[in-house]
Amino acid sequence: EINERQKQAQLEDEKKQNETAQNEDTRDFVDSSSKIVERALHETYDFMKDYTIGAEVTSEDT
Amino acid sequence: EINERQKQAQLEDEKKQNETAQNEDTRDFVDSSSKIVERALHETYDFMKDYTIGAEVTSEDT
Amino acid sequence: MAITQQSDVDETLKRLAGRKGVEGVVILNSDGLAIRSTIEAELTKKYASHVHQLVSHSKDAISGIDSENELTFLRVRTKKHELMIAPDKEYLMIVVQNFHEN
Amino acid sequence: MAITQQSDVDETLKRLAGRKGVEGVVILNSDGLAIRSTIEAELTKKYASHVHQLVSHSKDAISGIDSENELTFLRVRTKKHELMIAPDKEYLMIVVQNFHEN
Repeated sequence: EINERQKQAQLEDEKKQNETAQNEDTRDFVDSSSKIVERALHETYDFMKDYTIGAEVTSEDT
Repeated sequence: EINERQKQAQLEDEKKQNETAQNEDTRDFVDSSSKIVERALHETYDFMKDYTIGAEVTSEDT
Repeated sequence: MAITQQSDVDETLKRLAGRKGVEGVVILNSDGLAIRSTIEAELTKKYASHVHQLVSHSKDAISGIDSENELTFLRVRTKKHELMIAPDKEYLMIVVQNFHEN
Repeated sequence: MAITQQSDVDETLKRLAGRKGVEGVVILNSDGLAIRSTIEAELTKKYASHVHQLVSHSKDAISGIDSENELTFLRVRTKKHELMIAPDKEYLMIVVQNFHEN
């Protein structure tokens, strides 16, 4: 009976460890991908706004 | 015989007109899409360059 | 959309979802299931299934053109908004951007 | 890659292809055939088939999420470069951008 309880406790420990590892993975992913997206959001990205009215684009730049 | 020649000439006229219309379509498309792309090229788009080294992104902007 | 005890993840997502022009953020796992979402359930499901498949097609296209190349980021511009998609082995982030408000 | 008498089209493409960071430009017709290309034939074919299919998948994904929405532009970021894809009913423009040189 005590063995059963120990086994149970061990299983829950492992489950917790797995969850923690998974949570860390999720956090790492969310951290890095949200940074990428934040950068993308910073771009003006309005290049399609008025191309239909024939707005000119300068030819030389970096 | 003359009718045949006329028919032939008419067919070639139509073919030419079709080609011209198609060429105009192509030109219109290339004009507008290249403008969109030029605008896209103007964006910095370097937002993925150093996100791995944890560069900070400011939170407030337009 | 199970919310676990990862308050930092949820805070990051909340902050991102609160940015100007951002309509919503969805995180998918590698099975294409939404494990986080700031948008309503029905629409989340649609994004999940269609974007998961689109990313898989995009990966195939890129490696089909050059087997040594790899997809890193996808921006899908539409009439109504823009989708920014950050894929990874384990997860996938979808950000719906309403550029008209930007 | 048939070159017709449209010198203005070819000039526009040449100018675009000559921009800093641009590796090449390909124009496909609605059948997915390359009608113009500034890159070599074998690679052009690969881009043509894979990008044509990818755009079709993207259109499906967008209308699957919202039947009233429509794809307007696609940016596919990869480890090696970025593809900018401008789709249209009749044609499709692919621009391969080498951002490392930018």
